Amino acid sequence: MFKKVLVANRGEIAVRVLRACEERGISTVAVFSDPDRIALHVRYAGEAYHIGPAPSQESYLRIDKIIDVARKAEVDAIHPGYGFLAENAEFAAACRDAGITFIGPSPEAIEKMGDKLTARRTVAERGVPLVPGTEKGLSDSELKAAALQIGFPLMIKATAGGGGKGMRIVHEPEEFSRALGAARREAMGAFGNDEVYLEKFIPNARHIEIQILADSHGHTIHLGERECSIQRRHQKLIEESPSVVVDEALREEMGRVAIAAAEAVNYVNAGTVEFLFDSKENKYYFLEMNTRLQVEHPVTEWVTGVDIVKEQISIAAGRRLRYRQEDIVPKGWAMECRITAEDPFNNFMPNSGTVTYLKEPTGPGVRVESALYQGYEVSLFYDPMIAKLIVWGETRAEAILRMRRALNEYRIGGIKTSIPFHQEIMDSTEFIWGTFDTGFISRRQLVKAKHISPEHERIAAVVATLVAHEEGRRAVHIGEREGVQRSLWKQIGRARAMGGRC
Amino acid sequence: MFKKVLVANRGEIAVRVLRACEERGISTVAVFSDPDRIALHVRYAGEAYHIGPAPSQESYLRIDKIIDVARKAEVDAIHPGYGFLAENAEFAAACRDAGITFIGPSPEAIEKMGDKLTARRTVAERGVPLVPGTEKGLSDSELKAAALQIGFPLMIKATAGGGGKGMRIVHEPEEFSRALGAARREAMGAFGNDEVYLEKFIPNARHIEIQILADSHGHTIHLGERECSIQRRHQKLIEESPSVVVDEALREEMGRVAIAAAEAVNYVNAGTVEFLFDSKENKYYFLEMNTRLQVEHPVTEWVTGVDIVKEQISIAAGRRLRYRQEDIVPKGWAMECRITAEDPFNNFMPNSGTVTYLKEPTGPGVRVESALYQGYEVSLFYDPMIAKLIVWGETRAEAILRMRRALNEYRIGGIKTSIPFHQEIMDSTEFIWGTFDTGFISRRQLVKAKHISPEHERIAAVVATLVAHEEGRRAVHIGEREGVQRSLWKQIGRARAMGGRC
Amino acid sequence: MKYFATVGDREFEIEIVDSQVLVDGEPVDVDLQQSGAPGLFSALVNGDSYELFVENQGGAYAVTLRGEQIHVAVEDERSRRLSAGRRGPALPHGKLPVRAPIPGLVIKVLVAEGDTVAEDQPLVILEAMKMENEIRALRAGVVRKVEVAAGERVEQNALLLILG
Amino acid sequence: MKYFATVGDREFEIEIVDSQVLVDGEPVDVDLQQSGAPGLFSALVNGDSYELFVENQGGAYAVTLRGEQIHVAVEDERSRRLSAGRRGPALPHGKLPVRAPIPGLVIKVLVAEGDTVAEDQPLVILEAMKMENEIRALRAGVVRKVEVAAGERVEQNALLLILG
Repeated sequence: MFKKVLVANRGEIAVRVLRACEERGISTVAVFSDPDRIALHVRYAGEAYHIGPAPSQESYLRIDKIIDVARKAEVDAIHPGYGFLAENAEFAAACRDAGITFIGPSPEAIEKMGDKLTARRTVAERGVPLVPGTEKGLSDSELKAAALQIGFPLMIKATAGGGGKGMRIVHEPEEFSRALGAARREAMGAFGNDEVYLEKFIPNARHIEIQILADSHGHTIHLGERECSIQRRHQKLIEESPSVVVDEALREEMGRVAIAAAEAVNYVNAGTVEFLFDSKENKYYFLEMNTRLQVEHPVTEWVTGVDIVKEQISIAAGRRLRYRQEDIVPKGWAMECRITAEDPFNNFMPNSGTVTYLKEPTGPGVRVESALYQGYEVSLFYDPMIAKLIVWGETRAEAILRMRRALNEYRIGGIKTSIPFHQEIMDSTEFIWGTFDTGFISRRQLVKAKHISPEHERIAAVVATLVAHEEGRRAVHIGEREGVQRSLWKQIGRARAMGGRC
Repeated sequence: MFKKVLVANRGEIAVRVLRACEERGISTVAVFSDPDRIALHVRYAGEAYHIGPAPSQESYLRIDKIIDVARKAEVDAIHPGYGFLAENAEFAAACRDAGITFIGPSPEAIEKMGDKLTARRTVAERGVPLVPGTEKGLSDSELKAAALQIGFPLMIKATAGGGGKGMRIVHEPEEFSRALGAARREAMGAFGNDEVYLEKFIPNARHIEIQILADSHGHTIHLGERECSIQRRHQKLIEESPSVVVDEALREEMGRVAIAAAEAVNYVNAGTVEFLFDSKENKYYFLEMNTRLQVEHPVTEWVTGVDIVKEQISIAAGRRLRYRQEDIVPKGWAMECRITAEDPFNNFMPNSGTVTYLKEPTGPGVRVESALYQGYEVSLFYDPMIAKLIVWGETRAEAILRMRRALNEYRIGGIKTSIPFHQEIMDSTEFIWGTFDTGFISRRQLVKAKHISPEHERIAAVVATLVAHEEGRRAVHIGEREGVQRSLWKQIGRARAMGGRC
Repeated sequence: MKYFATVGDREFEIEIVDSQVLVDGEPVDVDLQQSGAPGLFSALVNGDSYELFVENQGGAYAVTLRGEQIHVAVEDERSRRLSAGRRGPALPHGKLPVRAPIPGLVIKVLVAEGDTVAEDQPLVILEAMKMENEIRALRAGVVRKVEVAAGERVEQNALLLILG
Repeated sequence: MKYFATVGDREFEIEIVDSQVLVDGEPVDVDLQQSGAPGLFSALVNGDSYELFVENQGGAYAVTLRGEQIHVAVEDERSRRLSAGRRGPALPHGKLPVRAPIPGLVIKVLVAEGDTVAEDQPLVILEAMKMENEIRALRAGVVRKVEVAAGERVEQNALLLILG
């Protein structure tokens, strides 16, 4: 087993990996950028080294600096977390060249799965179903012919694309030529490359993914599915395991297919095979494979009892998987809400600021993965996701009720977060019934419209006025400031409140 | 199901029960004494009412006041938690008389199990094994004859006793008469009653208990055992489930016996049957039955997946158990440390004070049950237990490693706690090997003797000096106070630290 | 002392006299206690228990209770009289500066000076951290002045335009 | 400025000059940062990372790191010189008042004036919240004065006896 591991990441995932190392008795090394000097991952690690200024390009993405720290601190292995260098084949290769184990797949597997069309071709050979579509590099007339074969609605996608740019949904054959022209122009403008390809558009699709684990001895198993259809602008917001639309037989089948996809690239490590799921037809199509730990791995951990990060470390150290497929028996229901520093009342505007107060939920069935602390400064340099709230329940209903309870308990002062948004989702009948798809969020009304009870308005008015009253008094008698700590309005109504009803 | 439940308790257990109610959609009512006005259970509840001053006798033990609040707030049911009125038959009867459901067993069951000798007699009729011993009320000569029959070592116990008073261990027949006289005098002095009885003394005994659930439709099941041998002065400190000394067959047998004990008093509710376990002989003896929720219930919840508090509520509402015995399949290993406001470096002296900083551990496999918050004032009026830290692991080894990790993360500023004590236990080979018994703690060296690494001493010296240096400067330049927030020593050695190793 | 608290379009008249609180003339039993952290309060109102988080956002208070966030503008009698002398309630009339909530690049200015805008209408598109963010109008009004143009980099809190 | 930091029977001479820290004459790379809460610090010492909790317990600092609690007495050069002029190192000599850590009932006083006591020897048994607590000697010494008797109720911090 490794003696010392460097975690090439920040935030909640760095802390998550450090914890796994500590629980395995492995020494740890953190790296940090300027604003992260007192970040939890720095305080949590056994050693910590500065690698540059705030922008990721100059710190967390600097392969040379990270390898340099790894060499000097004499680590055996590097865990990349997710994001940053986690799916960077060059980084995996640099680790290999430096004689340091990369806790992840081979550079070759990363590369093959990183290129979407190569990935499609590779898994298709193993019988993994793909969304009907074309290869890249076809001419306009070839595309037109292919379009008629695929059928409508379909999507035109830029080969070099990403983030929805150069993407067009076409509903009728008549629209096709005009849309193709527009997509090519947009792609050229955005990426300097007008190559496009076609894909069948599946309305009301769900996003279902299969977690797999593969060791270096040729054993690959799956840990069941996760449902990640609650997305906003292609960003997952809420994930759960299992999914309401996957039964025992389908799980077994999709699991087998996911294993085949992983084996197609001789995959070793934890990985995720993402599928588009057409719930009308009960059909699934390969989307892509993520060759790394996922943000939402905790929901799978909770229902299966498998610690995926520890298993990654074990696999990288050359150990055999501790599980056979038949050992994996999911129990209950797990759900995750991603808490972001975004203002749901203001179009999810990312916001910065200092966390003035923090009280995380706890109690039965609640897990928090977070990098927050009182005094934490939310930086716009990094991803706005600041914490994950995960719950487990015996049933989906209990998980939802518990998530509501936990969201109600969560107190983050000083910054705006997505918590109110999650509360609204947990209250929505569409979510509770499980009849949603990836278009769920975009179809919803603004959170702004949320109904506030008149009684709560009255109470808020009274409390705000009492606070204003006290602030006014403090502004005048500045000398009293020290003494007013916690019994500001001890007298006000106190005798009445006590005498009143009991 | 109930619409509104009153929780007649305080601290972490009140919060635990309130959470269960919230997750079942039940409105909640809290009661509080003077110092508990801003306690978490008050802030957590839907309604909260004052019931008296700090001493429990004048607040949390006042049956009349609590019933009064329950009536005025129009609750359907009362949950007593543990401690206070949880095993008070009079309170259970008062609830019944007021037409309010008591979430617990009948007053008759509480009474029968409350009197130790009645309890022994009642369960013995069902074939539950007892520690060999005598009835109460025997004369000196009868006791002497019985002593020879029971064999040595044996214990003389005061009928009215408790807390170790009037208790004597006798190792040889020759010592018996003198010890009997001493025990009678001590019992008379302490309780005004010199009645005693005898019990066989079992050296190196372990404390093993079985959790049971019984509904009002005649179904009783058990949820396996808990090992609670880590005790100090008869107070449990660390509990786990399962126990290293209980195998499948023994679990099944002890479970059956515990169910028989519960059925002997027509028990309805969650309950715990405690056994003394002689690991040399592999024999177990009935100790007593606790007719309430236990402090350590979370370890059973985690390995079985059953929410015991929700099940209590369900049972009290007349519902059938949702489980058959065969549904209960424990998975993994759970462990609990009771965090108390006691100074382990100073003979476990209870201490009061204000919590100035709080950061609870979280992450995979960690659950905290706590009533703490920043600003919490530890009151000497109540039990020094302020929080419980519970972990789960796939194996006992993983649970211990995770507990170490979680204890390391726990930050409670401003008061002294038992955390360092728990850290020491988690490091002890005897605990790790599982070869302990209830005498484990009393045989151990003082925590004081703990070895501190010379390197850590040096670092502590440097840091304390830098803090003193800064405090001295602040005393002089008082005007700078506002600005010195978090970058006190930014310059000191900063350039070097960065340039040094990476 | 008498105060006027405004929530949306509801107004409450709240009087605090010694240890009594009157809301629109009616006495309310309220026991408000700070709970160990700045801005965190426990309120018992006729037996109902609330934990509230109160943040002074300059002029208005953001009050969070039971998962709801409620904005309350509080004015005392004296300043009410002063502002009434000028032009009625202070909020939401008058000039409203629209500022950049985050530093970023102005992608597009969607309105011009003199335009009438509706509440919630997008005014400026600001790119920050690779995401496009719409800056919308907090209330209806007329665009008095536009301070930025497309392609400009702005700091946090930079003035984008003024609504009147 | 020069300081003397004492941990148990070890003494460190620590000099702070501008941005340099010397421990017993050797320079140490230390980057100490407050971490969002009073008393909570992050220290990087030659690359090793520590989170420390530092509490000023009047005269000495209780430093908690990696599960260990270490007591450090810090004296600066000037006060060291002053106390040396009197009677050698200030601690642990001199009179030591023994106080009640909790309010309670004195059950038994185990020593009398003039008794010589060893470190850790029980001095007084105090009952608080139904538990008997032994108050022990922090160090060896002679009992100079006994201030309480069995049966007496004492407040928190009440003087029980004086060791010399």
